[in-house]
Amino acid sequence: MSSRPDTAVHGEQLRNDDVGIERRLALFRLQVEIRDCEKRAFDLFLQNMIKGTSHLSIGQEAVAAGFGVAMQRGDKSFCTYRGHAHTLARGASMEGMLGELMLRDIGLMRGKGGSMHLTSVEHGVFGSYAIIGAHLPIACGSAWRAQYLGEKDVSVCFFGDGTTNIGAFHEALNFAAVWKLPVVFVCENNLYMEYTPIGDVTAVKHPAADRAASYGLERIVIDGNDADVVFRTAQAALEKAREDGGPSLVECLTYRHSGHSRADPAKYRPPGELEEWLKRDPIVIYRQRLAEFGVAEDTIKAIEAESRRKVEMATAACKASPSAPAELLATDVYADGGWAWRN
Amino acid sequence: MSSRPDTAVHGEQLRNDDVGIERRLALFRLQVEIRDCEKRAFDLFLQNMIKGTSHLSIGQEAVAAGFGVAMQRGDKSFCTYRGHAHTLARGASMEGMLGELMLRDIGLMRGKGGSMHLTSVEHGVFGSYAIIGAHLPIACGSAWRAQYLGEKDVSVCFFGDGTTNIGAFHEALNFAAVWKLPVVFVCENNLYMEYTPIGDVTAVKHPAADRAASYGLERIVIDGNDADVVFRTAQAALEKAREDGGPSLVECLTYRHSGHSRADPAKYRPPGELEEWLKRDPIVIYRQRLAEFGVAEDTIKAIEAESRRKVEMATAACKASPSAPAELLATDVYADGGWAWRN
Amino acid sequence: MGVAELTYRDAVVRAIAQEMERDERVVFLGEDVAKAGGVFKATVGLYEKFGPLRVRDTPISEQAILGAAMGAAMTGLRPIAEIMFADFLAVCFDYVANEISKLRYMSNGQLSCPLVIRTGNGGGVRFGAQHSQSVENWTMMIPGIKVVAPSSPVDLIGLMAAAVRDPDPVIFHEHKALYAMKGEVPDGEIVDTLGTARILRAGSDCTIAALALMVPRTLEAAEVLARDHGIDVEVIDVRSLVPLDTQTILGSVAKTGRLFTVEENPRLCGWGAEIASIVADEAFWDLDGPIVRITTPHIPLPAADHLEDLAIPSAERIVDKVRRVLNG
Amino acid sequence: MGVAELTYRDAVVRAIAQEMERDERVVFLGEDVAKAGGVFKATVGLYEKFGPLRVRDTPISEQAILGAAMGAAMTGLRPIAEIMFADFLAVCFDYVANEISKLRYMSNGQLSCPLVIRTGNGGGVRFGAQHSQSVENWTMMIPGIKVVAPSSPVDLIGLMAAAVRDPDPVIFHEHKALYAMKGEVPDGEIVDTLGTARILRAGSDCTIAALALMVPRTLEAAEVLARDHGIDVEVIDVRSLVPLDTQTILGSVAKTGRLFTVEENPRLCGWGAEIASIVADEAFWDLDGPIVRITTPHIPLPAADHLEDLAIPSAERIVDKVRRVLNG
Ligand SMILES: Cc1ncc(C[n+]2csc(CCOP(=O)(O)OP(=O)(O)O)c2C)c(N)n1
Ligand SMILES: Cc1ncc(C[n+]2csc(CCOP(=O)(O)OP(=O)(O)O)c2C)c(N)n1
Ligand SMILES: [Mg+2]
Ligand SMILES: [Mg+2]
Repeated sequence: MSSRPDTAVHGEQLRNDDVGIERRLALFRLQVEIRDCEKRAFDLFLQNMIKGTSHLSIGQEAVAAGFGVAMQRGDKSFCTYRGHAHTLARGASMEGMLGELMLRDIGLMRGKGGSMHLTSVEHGVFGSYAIIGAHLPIACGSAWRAQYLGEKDVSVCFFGDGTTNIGAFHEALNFAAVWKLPVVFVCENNLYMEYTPIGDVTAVKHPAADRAASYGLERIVIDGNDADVVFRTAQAALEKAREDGGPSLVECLTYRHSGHSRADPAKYRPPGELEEWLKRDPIVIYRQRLAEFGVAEDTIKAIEAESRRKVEMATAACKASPSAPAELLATDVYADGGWAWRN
Repeated sequence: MSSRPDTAVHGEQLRNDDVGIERRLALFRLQVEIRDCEKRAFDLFLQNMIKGTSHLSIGQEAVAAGFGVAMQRGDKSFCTYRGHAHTLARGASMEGMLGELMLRDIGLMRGKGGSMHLTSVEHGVFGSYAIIGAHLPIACGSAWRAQYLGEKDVSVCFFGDGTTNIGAFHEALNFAAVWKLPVVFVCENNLYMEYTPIGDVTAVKHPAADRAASYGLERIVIDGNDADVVFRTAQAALEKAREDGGPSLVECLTYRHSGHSRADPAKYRPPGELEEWLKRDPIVIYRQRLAEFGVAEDTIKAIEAESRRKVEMATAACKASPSAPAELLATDVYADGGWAWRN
Repeated sequence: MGVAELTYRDAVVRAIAQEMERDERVVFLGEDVAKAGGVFKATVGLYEKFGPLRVRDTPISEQAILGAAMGAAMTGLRPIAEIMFADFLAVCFDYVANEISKLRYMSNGQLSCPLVIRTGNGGGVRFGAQHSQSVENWTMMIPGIKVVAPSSPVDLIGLMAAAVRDPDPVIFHEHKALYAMKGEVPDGEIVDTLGTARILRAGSDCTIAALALMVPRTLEAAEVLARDHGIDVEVIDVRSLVPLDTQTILGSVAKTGRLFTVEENPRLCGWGAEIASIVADEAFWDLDGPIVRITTPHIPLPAADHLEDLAIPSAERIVDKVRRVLNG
Repeated sequence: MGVAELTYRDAVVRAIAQEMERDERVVFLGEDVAKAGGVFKATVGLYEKFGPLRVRDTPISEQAILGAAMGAAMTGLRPIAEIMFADFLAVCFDYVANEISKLRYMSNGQLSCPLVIRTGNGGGVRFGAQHSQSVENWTMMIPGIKVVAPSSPVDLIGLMAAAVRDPDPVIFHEHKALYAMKGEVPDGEIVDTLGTARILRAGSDCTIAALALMVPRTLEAAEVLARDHGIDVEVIDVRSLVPLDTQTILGSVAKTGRLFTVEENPRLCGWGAEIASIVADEAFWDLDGPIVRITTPHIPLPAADHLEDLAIPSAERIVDKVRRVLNG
């Protein structure tokens, strides 16, 4: 979000709407950076430089970007194993993210956590959780702390459509509503749990929104592929939470272009489905939007080039990074820094 | 349900409505018997003849009776720790129930399970469960078996208002709806979890019914103190389930006259609340109903006397029963009858 | 400084109050804990004293309780969460086993989780199989948490204070059958140390390690063994399973040459097995004979009083076993 | 009768198919298990073969999965339920610890619960702390269930068949790092016996008890110990934790005089501790020296490959430890 473009050149074509050009460029930049990073992660798989698993957000960038731009410093993100995008969206470095996927010393947790547990407290990313639903109650706790201490930050919790069918979802939503907590629950409905269509295993059409009423909450379903729409919704929900208006549950309709995880070729999709969604690629949509709003092609290209450059640099840094030293195995089990469970 | 009264004498006063006189008498008899048994259980506490805990249903008899009469042989009940009423309502003997509370050899499980786990498979009572919410998924499994084998029984699962806030509730309801299982979920909303008013901890007014839509189910709230209303609702839900129409969720409004459990004097109630509900005592209501329908006072009194007699006999039998032999400690951990985990 | 006689139940209130007075960040949540003072009446008065923002009733949502405690702890509070019966740890076990305990490690030390989970553990109260379990081992086996189980009112206060002040998550097992137990407690602030066992009775013939309700029973057995059988028992109250004070145990075994453990948890993979395996490895050459575990058999607990009494180790059973093992 | 080479993964399909063909009451449910064939591709083809009524995809609702399996089992079916990763047993642990395991006892034998919970256990695949745990001890410590963990394709089929036919609930730990392992499997029906350990290598100097992934590693270590260090190891594949074949273990220790256990679960209260405590009690006089447990340290598992490899016992670590202990 550093290099502000020269907006003057675009003249009157720039509408000074509620989003505004600066945030629009930030939204675009974030989406491009996330996409480039995720594509790089995919390449690194193929080169066998990423071990374990990994879950890409290609196609879902608008959600992470929309919330990332709307959130303020101090706001806290609680993510899932599909959390690369959300971690980057709060400002964590590409090498921290990719380095963790590569399980190198340069990674956000020096390879100790791995791709499913990205954490960057300095950027407000309070962990990524890999047991479905677990982080919804945890986000409630963070919000409770803010409420109790009178701190004005909001806790934002991202999860998928499949997550709405596990018990912790229900407990967290009711708890947050009863305690009127400053937390925003963001369901990224990408139509699938792992390989099973969400409709096959869910009693309602909109797995999150159609359940909002169970917790006395407003029904909110939005186009999750339009970063402006996400941004506006995010801003409203965050503001409501900050002003003691309690929690929100936002369902963002989106789609992942790749498989669930590294191992998944996504053969279970009906023919044509991906193609339809590719037409609604959030980055294509947003690139066009910028053009409509009069942003020059050069400006756009500069952002794209800068993103690619950053990814290259990050990749190089990661490849150059060693593994963490063996001693790390035994650190930070307990707060004294060590692992001793006995004297 | 044995001694059928001479209905002829009541002449034309008897309306031949959908419930019918025979079932009306059964509904009354069951409620009276449950009440008398529960009162006896209370007396036995005071005499220190019941150890451990115990949870009475005084005030809630109409729910157990309404479902008990509507259910058919082969239908399966899944109850909670507050399950004395539901166990009797399926035909289990008073001495089996009271004997288990007294932890005697005559008890349904010979004292091994205790008051919170009443089970009488021969009467279709497939267990009483004391971990909140656990039996909702279990009832789904029983219903799944019926569906798979083409058996026409329905599984009925009873639980309280407080239970609607735990994760297993949510998982079970969604699961039952998606698999279209022949199961009926019956929420007895008695306004309190243990000592905390349900409204203090629940995001909606009707903890069960206001959540039915989350599972694509109809919103059903009924007067749980009117056995006729319960019976009619039960019958409809059972029929729907039997005809492959899937699950129902029924919220019965009712009230427990005593504390949550033996230890609870229920001081947390606002003054006057109990008194208001006593006016709507299900047995008083139903006694009046019978009179309105022309049942002679003598017939009613005979039922009441017979119930008292049965409770006396059951109490005597329980008091005469020894404890189970010590060998029982080591039986039925595994299906070979024993407890050996090693050779 | 004076001394008062307090029940184990009252000790809970006193311990929590002591810590809440000291530190504004200490908050307390659970089912029926606030307005009603808890189902065991162990938290009576806290709501009145510290108000509705610090002492909070929750829905029946154990996952939300522990999840919320975790989220609050990792962002700056010092929550105490009640799980009413220890058996219910099973409905929120993900938080114990996968979340709270692993947070610091997975985040490479970026996040801490200083919280206390207090829970009513153990049997003897005729509550049946789902409300009577001793589940110390469910928690001891999980890396990343600490586990404590006091056997007296004064230990309860001191260990609770230590647990609340500890930067790591602590599972605090209160024994339901001890709530009515009385003990002397000095006035003023009490703070103990996690990870310390205590030798409650010195002896030379054998060591018995016990925990919680098994401690008074073992002490009683030790008196009988000394009086009637000439066996001089050293009794260790283990107190803290993690960290485990192995030095005290190994030191005692070095002296007595024999080890017994008395466990309320069902047999398989109990804490006694862990201690036995440590001793069988590190103090093998000190041993004069077999290590013997006295445990609840590996069965669910029956509700009936006489059956439950047969199941859980009693002073008589301890006497009988030790006598037969040592005197052949 | 012929013999085929099968992977451990293929053995799962074959085992389940064998049992589903035999008994109409056998049904199978889990997340992504049907149409997609499972995330480990271990159930590919079952849906096509047995149809949508017998092989069913579920929502992400582990409590509903185990609850439904239980309800079906107690009313007449023989369900096999998949919990994708063993770590997820924590989100449905109530069913393992309090419901399925206690049903028969609490009902005084009125109800049975014949079901199998199969789950992907263990590490070595760089999935990090919440997807790599070895949780045999979570299940072994619960009375009322049986616990099995095969180390080869043929054992997997035979033990799965035995588990499905068993009238008690069985937790069936499949090891994720073994799915690609190949082994010879005879044609035709295969049925094994629960509660039987197997001596895979006879030896005279010491006994090593191992389970699942630790079995091939121990066998490898035994070869090195024999070749390079003149130590003749008897290797026992424990196979079944409950029922536990203590006779095979005690018999072996009576012969060798020394016992090691090799566990993948983190140290505290592992199955090795249980076995060590049995031996330290019942075979004390047979022992020629300390019982030594080789375990994953008591830590959450790191994701990084080199760190994970350091954590989980390797053949080298086994060799090193046994050599140092026995040769001083
Ligand atoms: C409790 C639990 N059950 C199952 C899994 C395995 N699992 C990982 S991701 C996933 C699908 C989640 O779907 P959704 O919530 O829609 O998120 P998405 O992956 O689509 O972003 C499943 C079942 C898990 N991690 N935790
Ligand atoms: C998982 C779990 N949490 C807490 C409890 C303790 N408990 C027993 S009964 C009860 C209240 C249940 O309220 P409700 O569902 O309304 O049923 P009611 O007792 O009113 O019939 C609670 C919290 C429990 N048994 N299980
Ligand atoms: Mg999804
Ligand atoms: Mg209630």
